[in-house]
Amino acid sequence: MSGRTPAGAAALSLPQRLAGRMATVVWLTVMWVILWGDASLGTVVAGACVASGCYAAARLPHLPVRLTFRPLHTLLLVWHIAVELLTSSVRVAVHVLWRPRRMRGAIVEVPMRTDSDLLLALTAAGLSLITGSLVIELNREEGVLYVHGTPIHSERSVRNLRRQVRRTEELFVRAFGTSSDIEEFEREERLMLEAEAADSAEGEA
Amino acid sequence: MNVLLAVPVVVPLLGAAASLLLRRAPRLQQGVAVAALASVAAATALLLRATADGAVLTSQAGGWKAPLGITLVADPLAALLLAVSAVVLLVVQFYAIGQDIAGLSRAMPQVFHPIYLVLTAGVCLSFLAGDLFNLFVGFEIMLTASYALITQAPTRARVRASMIYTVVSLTSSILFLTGIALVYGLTGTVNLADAAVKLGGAPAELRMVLALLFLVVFGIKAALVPMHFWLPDSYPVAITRISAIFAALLTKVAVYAIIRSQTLLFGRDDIAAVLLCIAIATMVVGILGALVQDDINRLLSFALVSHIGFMIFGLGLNSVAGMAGVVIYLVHHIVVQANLFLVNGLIRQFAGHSSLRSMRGVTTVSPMLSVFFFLPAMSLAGLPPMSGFMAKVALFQAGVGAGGWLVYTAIAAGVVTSLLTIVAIFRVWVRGFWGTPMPDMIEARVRLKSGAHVGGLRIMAAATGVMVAFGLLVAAAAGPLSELAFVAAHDLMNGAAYIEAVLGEGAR
Amino acid sequence: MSAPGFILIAAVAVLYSSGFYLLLQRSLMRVVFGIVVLGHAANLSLMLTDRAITLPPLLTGKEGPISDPMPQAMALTAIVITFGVTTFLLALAYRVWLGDDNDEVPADLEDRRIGRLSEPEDSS
Amino acid sequence: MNILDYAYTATFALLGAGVLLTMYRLVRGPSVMDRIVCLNTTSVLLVSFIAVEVALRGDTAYIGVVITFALLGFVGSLTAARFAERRAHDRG
Amino acid sequence: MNDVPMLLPAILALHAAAAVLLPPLAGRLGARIFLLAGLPPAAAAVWALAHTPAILDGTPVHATVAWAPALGIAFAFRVDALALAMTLLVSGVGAIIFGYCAAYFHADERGLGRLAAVMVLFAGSMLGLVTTDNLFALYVFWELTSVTSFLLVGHDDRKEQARRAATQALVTTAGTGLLMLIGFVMLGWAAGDYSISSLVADPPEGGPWLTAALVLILVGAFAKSAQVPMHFWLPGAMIAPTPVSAYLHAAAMVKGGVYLVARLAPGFAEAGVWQVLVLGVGLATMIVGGWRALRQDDLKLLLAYGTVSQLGFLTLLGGAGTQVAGTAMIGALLAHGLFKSGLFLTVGIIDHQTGTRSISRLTGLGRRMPVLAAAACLSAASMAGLPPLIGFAAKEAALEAFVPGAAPGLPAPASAVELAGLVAASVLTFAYSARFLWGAFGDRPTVSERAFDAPSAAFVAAPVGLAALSLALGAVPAVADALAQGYAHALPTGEKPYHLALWHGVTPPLLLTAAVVAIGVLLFAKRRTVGRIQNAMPRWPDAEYGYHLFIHGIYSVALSVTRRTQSGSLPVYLGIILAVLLVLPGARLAAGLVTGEIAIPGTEEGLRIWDSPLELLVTVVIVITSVATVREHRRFPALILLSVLGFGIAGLFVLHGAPDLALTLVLVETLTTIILVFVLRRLPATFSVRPGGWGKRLTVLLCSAAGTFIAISLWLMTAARTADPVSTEYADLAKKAGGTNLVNVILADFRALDTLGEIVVLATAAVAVASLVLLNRRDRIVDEPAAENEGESPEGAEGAAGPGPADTGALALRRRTAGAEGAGAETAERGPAREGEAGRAAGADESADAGTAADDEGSDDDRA
Amino acid sequence: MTGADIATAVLLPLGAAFAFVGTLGLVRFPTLLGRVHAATKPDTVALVLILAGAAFQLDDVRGAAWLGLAALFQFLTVPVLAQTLGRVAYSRGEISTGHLVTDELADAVERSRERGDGGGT
Repeated sequence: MSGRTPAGAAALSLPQRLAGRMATVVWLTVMWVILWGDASLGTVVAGACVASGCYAAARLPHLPVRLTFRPLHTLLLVWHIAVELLTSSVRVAVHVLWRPRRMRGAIVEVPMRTDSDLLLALTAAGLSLITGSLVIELNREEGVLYVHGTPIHSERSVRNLRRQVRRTEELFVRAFGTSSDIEEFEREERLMLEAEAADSAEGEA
Repeated sequence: MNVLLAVPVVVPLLGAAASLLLRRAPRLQQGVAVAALASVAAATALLLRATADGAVLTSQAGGWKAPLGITLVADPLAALLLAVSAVVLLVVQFYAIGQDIAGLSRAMPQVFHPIYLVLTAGVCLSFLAGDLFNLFVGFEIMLTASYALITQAPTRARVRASMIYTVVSLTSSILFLTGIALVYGLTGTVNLADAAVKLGGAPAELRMVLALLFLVVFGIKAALVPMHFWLPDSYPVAITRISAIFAALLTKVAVYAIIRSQTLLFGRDDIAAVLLCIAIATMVVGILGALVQDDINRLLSFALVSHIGFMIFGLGLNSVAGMAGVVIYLVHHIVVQANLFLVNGLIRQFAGHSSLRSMRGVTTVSPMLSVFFFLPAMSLAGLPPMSGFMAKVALFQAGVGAGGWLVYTAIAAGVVTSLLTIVAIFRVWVRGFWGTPMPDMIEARVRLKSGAHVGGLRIMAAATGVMVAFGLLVAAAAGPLSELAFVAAHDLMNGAAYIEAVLGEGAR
Repeated sequence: MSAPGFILIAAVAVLYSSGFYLLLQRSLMRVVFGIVVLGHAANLSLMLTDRAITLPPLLTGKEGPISDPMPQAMALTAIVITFGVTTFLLALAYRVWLGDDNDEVPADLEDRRIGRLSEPEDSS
Repeated sequence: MNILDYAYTATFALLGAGVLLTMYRLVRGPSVMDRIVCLNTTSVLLVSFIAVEVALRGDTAYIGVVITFALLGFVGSLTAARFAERRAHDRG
Repeated sequence: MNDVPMLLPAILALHAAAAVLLPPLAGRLGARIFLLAGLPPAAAAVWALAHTPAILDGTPVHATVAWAPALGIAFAFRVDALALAMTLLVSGVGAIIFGYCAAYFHADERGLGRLAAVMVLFAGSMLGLVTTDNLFALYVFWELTSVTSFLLVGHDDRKEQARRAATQALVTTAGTGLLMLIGFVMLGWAAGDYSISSLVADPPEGGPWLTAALVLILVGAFAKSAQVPMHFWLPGAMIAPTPVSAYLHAAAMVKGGVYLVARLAPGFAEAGVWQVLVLGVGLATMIVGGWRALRQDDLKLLLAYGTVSQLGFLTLLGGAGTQVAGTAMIGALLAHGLFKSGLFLTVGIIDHQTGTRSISRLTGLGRRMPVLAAAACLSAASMAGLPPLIGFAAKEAALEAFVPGAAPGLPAPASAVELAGLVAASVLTFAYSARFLWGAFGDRPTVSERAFDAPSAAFVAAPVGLAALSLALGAVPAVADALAQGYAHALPTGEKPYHLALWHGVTPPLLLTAAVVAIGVLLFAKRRTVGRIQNAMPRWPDAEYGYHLFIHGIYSVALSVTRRTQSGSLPVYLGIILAVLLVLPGARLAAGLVTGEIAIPGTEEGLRIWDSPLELLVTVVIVITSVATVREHRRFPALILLSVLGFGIAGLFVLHGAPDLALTLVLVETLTTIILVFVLRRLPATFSVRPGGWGKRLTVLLCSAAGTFIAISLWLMTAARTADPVSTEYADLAKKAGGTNLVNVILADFRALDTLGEIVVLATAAVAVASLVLLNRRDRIVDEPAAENEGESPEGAEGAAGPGPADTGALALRRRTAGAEGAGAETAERGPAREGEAGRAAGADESADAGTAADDEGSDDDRA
Repeated sequence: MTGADIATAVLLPLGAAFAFVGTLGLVRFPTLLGRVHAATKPDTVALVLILAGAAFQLDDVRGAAWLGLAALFQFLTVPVLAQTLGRVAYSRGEISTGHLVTDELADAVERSRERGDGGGT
C-alpha cells in the first residue's frame, strides 16, 4: 500500500487515468451515500465533492484498471479463501490453546509468475487475509513476495506454504487477470516448473 | 425576536467572514472591520437606551420559547457593559489600523482583523447569553479567538505565554463544562432563568457547592487570587492592542459571569464571606505584585488583578449599593485599563520596550504622551476627579453601609490597595516619565516623527486620545452612570424581572 | 432518581483524576493528553446526567422511553469545540518545538528574575 | 429464557473476556506494535459488541456506527503503524 | 438663586481652562506667562472682596453644580466667613505670588508652561477646597491639591532629591487622604447627608462610629498641615522653586488641614477624641517645629520648620472650639499667610540674587537691600507677635483663649498646659524670627561678602506689599476682626465676646507677651549655648526615617510575597487551581456529607452498582487505559492508549443510547490521533521522566481527590434532581418540525446558535493553527532582515550577544538535517524557515540568560 | 423460535468464540508476528460471523445489506493492516528470529545491499 505508482502508469492515456480516478471517486461517493443512509441528491453531490476532495488530497495511486472478471473462477477463489480462512483460524486456535510457545514461523520468498501490479497486490491482500500467511514485503520490480507463514515447523511446511501462495496467486490470476495476463502467467509457470524439475533432478543425481 | 440583541453577535461574525475573504485588500478589510464594530457600537447604544429604565429585553433565538430554545437577554448591566466594550473595541481597532499603517507591527493584519471580530462576537455573546451552555459557547468563541490573538507576531516569549494562557483557560473551560453537567443533573435545564427557578427548590448545600464551583470556574478567568498567576505571565507579553483588549474585556467578561451566576442562579448571601475573603486576598496580593514589577505592562497586569478584587468586594457586600459600585467599577476599569495599555504601547514605540529599568524622561520626549498617561493613571489610582474615584466612593459607601468586621477588613484592604496603587503607578511616573531622557528614546522620536510612520502614529495617538477623553467622559457622566448602575444593581439583586422576562409571566 | 451506578461514577472519578494528573505535567504533549482525557470525562459526566436508557433518541416509533437528547447535543458541541482547541494546542506544541528542541513548558523569565531578587530594586 | 438469550449471554461473556485479554496485552506491551495491534483488536471487538446490540434490539440505529467504527478503527491503527515505521527509520 | 454667586464655579472653570490653555503660550511669553496665570486667582480674590459685605452680614453665598447625586457627590459651594478668609488668603496671596513669579523665573527656565499650568490648577483646586460644602467635593479638591503639589515639588524632575520629595509628599498626603475619605463616608453615612454645613449644624450623635470617623478625618487633616509626626514631608518639599514653596507651603495648601479642622470644629469640638488629638498634636507640633527651626542653617528650611510650628499653633486654635480661639485662629491664619509667604519671597530674592540660602555664607545683605530688609523685619515681627502687627493681635487672642477659665469647654489643667505650651512656642518663634533676620541680613565679619546686583523693584514689590498688608491689618484690626467674628459666632459662646485688637489693657496675655519677648531675646543672645544644647540633646526619633522604613518594608513584603507566589511554572499554577477547587467546593461538599446536610440518596434513587454488566466491562477498559496513559512515559504508546480510551468512551456512549455522540467521538478521536501522530513525529520519543518523591505523591493525591470530588458531586446532583428535564418536551415539537433524530433536531433547530458558535470556534482554531504553523513560517523568512535590525538596536539583545551567531549556525544545521530525514519533500522549503527560527531561538536564549528577554520580546512587535 | 433465531444463536457465540481465541492468541503467542496473525485473522472471521448472526435478526433487508457492507470493509481493511503491521514489525527488527525456520527476506535484503540499491523497503 505504499504510494509508489507502477512504472506503466506514466504511459497511460488521459481517459484511462480519468477512468481510474472516476472509478475511485464513484466508489467513495457510494460509500458516503450508504453511510449517510439516504440517497437524496444533496447527499450524492456532497459525497462526490468530499470524495474527489479526499482523492485530490490523498493523491491515491491510480492503478490501471485492466481487469476482466470470471464469475466461475471468482467463486472458486472466494471459496478457497473462505476455507483457508476458517481452517487456518482453527489451526491457530488449536495452537493458541495447545502450547503456543512452541509455535514457529518462517519468512519465505515466493517469486510470482504474473507481473501485473494489480494482481500482485490482490494476491498479497488475499494472502494476508488468510490466517496462516502474512505478506511482509512485495518487491514489484522483481515480482517477488516475502510471506510470513505460521505455524511452520519443517521444510515440508515451508514448501506447503509456497504451494499455497502459488495456488492463491493462480486463482487470482484466473479470476481477474486479462487473457494476456493468463498467457504470461502460464509461460512463467512452465519456465518455473522446468527449473524445479531441473534442480529436483540434480537432487536425485 | 428582538433584532437588536442579535446584531452584536451576528454582525461581527459576518464581518469576520468578509474580512477573511478580503485579506488581500487591506484597506477594504479595515473598512469592513470598522463598519462591523461601529454597527455593534450603535446597536449596543440603542440597547442601553432601551434598558436604561431597568427593562430586560429578551429574544428567543429561532422563536423557541424559553427553556427549550436559546434565549438572548439584555438587562441593564449587560447592555451597559456591551456599550462600553463596543466603544473600547472600536477605538482599539483604530489603534491597530494606525499601527498597521505605520508599519510598526509584525502582526499579520489579514489574520488579526477577522479574529478580532470573532473575539468581539464572543464577548458580546457572553454578555447576552441567557443560557448556561450558550454562555459556555460564547466563552469558547472568545477564548479561541484570544488564543489566536495572543500568538500574533509569535516570538519565543509569546509562544511560552500563550501556552500558559491556553492551558489555564482550557482547564477552566473543562471545569465549566463539568459545572454545566452538574447543573443539568440537578435541574434538568441549562436556561439561566429556568435553572434559577429550579435551583430555588434544590437542596441548599448542593446549591452552595455549585455556587463555589462556578466561582472557581469563572474565578480562573477573572484571575482571582490564588488563581491569578497565569495573567501577569501571559497578558503583558502579547502585542499592545491585544494586551489592551484582554486586560480591558476578558477578565471583565469573567467578572460579569461571576456576577450573573452568583446573583441569578445562587442568589443567596451564604457565599458572601468567601467572596469577601477572596476579594481581600486579590486586592492585596495583586497590588503587592505590581509594586515589584519593572515592566510597565506586567505592573499594569498585576494592578488589574488587584482591582478585580474591588469588584469581588462589591459583589461580596451582597447589597444593591455594593452591586452598583461593582457596575461603576466595571465600566471605569474597562476604560482605564485599555487606556493605560494603549499609552504604554505608544511609549514602547519610543523606548522600544516597557521596562522601567531603562526608561527615563518620557515627559521630555513626548509631553502629550505624559498627559495621556497621567490622567488614566490618576483614575486607576482612584484619585479624583477621575472615574476611579467614583467607583471607589460607591464601593466604600456600600461597604460602610453593610457593616461587619469582615467588611471592615475588606475596606481596610481596599484603602491599603488604593494607597499602594498610588505608590506603584506614580513610581512608573517618577522613574519612567521624569528624569533626563535616554538618548536612544530621543533618536527614536526623531526617527518616528520623520518618515513613513507619521500618518499611522497620528492615528494611534488619536485613538489613545479618544480613549483618554472617553475616560474623562465616564467621570463627567458619573451622575447618569451611577443612576444606571443603581438600576442595574436593583435588577440584579432581585432576579424576578429577569426571570419573568425570560420565562414569561407567572414563572415561579 | 436518575443517578448512574457506582461503576460509572468510579469511571468518571478515574478519568478526571488521570486527566488532572496529566495536566500537571511539564511536557506540553502530556498536557494535551490531559485535556483530551478531561474532555472525555466532561462529556461522560454530561451523558451520565440522565437515566441509563439504551434506546437512542430517535422517533422511529419504537416503544419505550428514549434517552435524553439534550446532554447528547451539548456533548456533541463540546466534543467538537474541545477538538478545535486541542488542535490549536498541538500547533502550539509544534511551535515550541521549533523554538527549543522539546515541548516542555518553561517557567516565565521575568518571574524568575524577580524571584532571584533579594532586595527590592528601589524603595523611593 | 430461550436459546437466544443464552447465546447472547455467551457472546457477551466471550467478547468481554476478549476485551480483558486485549487490555492485558495493551498494558503489557512490550512493543509499540503490540499496542497498535491491540488498538485494532479493541475497535473490532467494539464493533462486534455493537453488532450484537443491534441483533439484540433488532434496531438499525447503530448500523451506521458499526460501519464507521470499522473504518475509523482501521484508519487509526494504520496511521499509528505508519508512524511507528517512520520512527523506526528515524532511528536507523 | 441670583446668577452672581454662580460666578464661583465659573471662576473655578476659568482656572482649569487657564491650565489647559497656558502651556502652548509658554514658548512665546516666557516668564510673563505667570501674569496671565495670575488672572484667575486675582478674579477669585476680586469676587471674594465683592461679596465680603454680604457674607459678613451672615448670608453665605451658595452655588451648586450637580455631579453624581446617587452617590451624594455634588459641587456644592458655600462661602461663609471662614471660607471668605481662606479665599482671600488663597487667591489674594496667590495672585501676588504669580506676579512675583514673572520676575523670579528666567525666560529660558525648563517647563515654564507646565509650571504655570499646574500652579494655576493648584490655585483653582485650593479655591474649591476652601469654598465647597460637600464632603466628597472637598475630598476631590483636597486630592487635587495633593497631586498638583506632587507635580510642583517635582518640578525640577531631573534632581533625584526632587523626585523623592515629591513622591514623599504625595504618598503622605494622598495616602492619609484616603483614610480621610473613609472618615467622610462614615460621617456622611452616620448623618445621612454629605453636606458639611448641615453636618456641622446637627452633628450625628457620638459613639465609637463617630470617633472612628473623626480620627480618620483628623489623620488626613494633620498630614496635610504637616502636624507631628507627619510633618517630615514639608521640609523635604522645600526642594520646590521658592515661589511654589511660598504659595503651597506657606499660604495655601498646608492651610488645608487647618481649614478642615476649623470647618468641622463648631460641630465636633466637644467630642473627646477631637480635643485630645487636636490640642495634643497641635501643641507637640508647635514645640517641635519651633525647636527644630532654631537650628537650621538653610533659611528656607528655617522658615519651613517655622511653618510647621505655626501650623501646630493654628490647628490648636482651630480645634479648640471656643469663640476666642476661633477669633484668634482667623487672625493667625491671615497673619501667617501674609508674613510667611512674604518671608519666603524674601528668601527667594536672596537666593535668586546671591545664589545661596545658607546663613553661614550670607552677610551684609541688610546694607545692600535695605528695602527688602525692612519688609522682612516687618514680616518677621508679625511672625514673632510684636505690635503693631496683625501677628501680635492674633497672638494676644490666642493667649487669651487659653488663660485658665477663659475656655468653657476646656478643663483648667488642660488649658494651663496649653497655655504653657503656647508661651514656650512663642518664645521659640521669637527666637527663630530673630535668627532669621540676623541670618539673612545681619553682618558677620567671618563671612566673605558675595558679589550680586540688587533686585528689580518689581521683584521686591511682592514681599513689601505683603509686609505692608501685615502692618495694615495690624493697624486696623477691625477688618480681620470682622471676619473672625463672622466665623467665631458659630462656635459655642465664651463668657465674654473678644475682639482682635492691639490694646485690651494690661491683661495676662500682655504680660505673657512681655515675658516671651524677654526670654526670646535671651535665647537669641545665647544662641551658641542653645546650639550646643541642641547638639548635645539626643536626636529625637525622626519621622522621615519612619517613612522610609515603612516604604522599604512594603517593598520587601511585596517582593517576598510575589517571589513566593509568582513562581512562573505552569504545573504549579494548575496545581493551585485544583487545590482551590478542593478547598472551596470540595470542602463544602465534604462538610455537607459529614454533617448530613447533604442527604445520601437511598437505594430507590440510584444507589446501585450498574445498570448493565457491560458498564463494568467498559469501565474496566476506561480505568485501565487512562491509568496506563498516566503511567506511560513514552509519547507514542501513550497516544495509542489514549485512542483505546476513546473507543472505551465511545462504547459507553453506545450503551447510553447515543449513537451520534459515539460516532462523532470516534471520528474526532481518529482525527486527533492523526494530527497527534504528525506532531509527535517531530518530538522526542519519551517525556522527561520526573523523579518520584513527595511532590509526585502530593500531585497524585491532589488529582485523585479532585476527581473523586467531581464524581461524587455528579452522583449526588443527578440523584437529587426532582424536575423532569426540559428535553422531554422536545419529542413532539420535533415531530412537528418533522425531524426524527432528536439530537440532530436540537443541534440544527432548537439550539442552532450553539452549533453556529461551534462552527465559529472550529474556523477560528483553524485560522489560528494556520497562522501559527504556516503563515508565520513564511513571514519569518521574509522579515529575517527586520530581525537583524532588531539585533542591532540596543534593546534587541538577540544576535548581538556574543556566542549567539555560532549556535545559530549549529542549531540551524542540526534542524536542517533532522528535517531532511524527518519529512521528505517539504523540508526543502522549510529549511530556511527553521534556520530563521533557530537563529531567533538562539538569540532569545542569549538574551534570556541576560535576563532582558522580556524587553527584546516586547520590542518585537512595537518596534519592528 | 424461528430458523433465523437459531442461526443467530449459532453464529453469534461462534464468532465470539473466534474473537476470544484470537485475543487469547494475542496474549499467548510469543512472537510479535504470531500475535499479529492471531489478532487480525480470527477477528475477521469473528466479526463476519457476528455480523451475519446479527443480520438474521434484522427484519429489513437494508439493515442486513449494511452489515454486509461492514463485513466487506473488514475484508478490505484487514489485509492492508496486517501487511502494514508485518512490514513495520519487520523493518523495526522486532522479529524474534529464534522462532523463524527461515528468513529469506533477510537474505534478499543482504543481496540487495551487496548489489548496492536499497532493494527492500
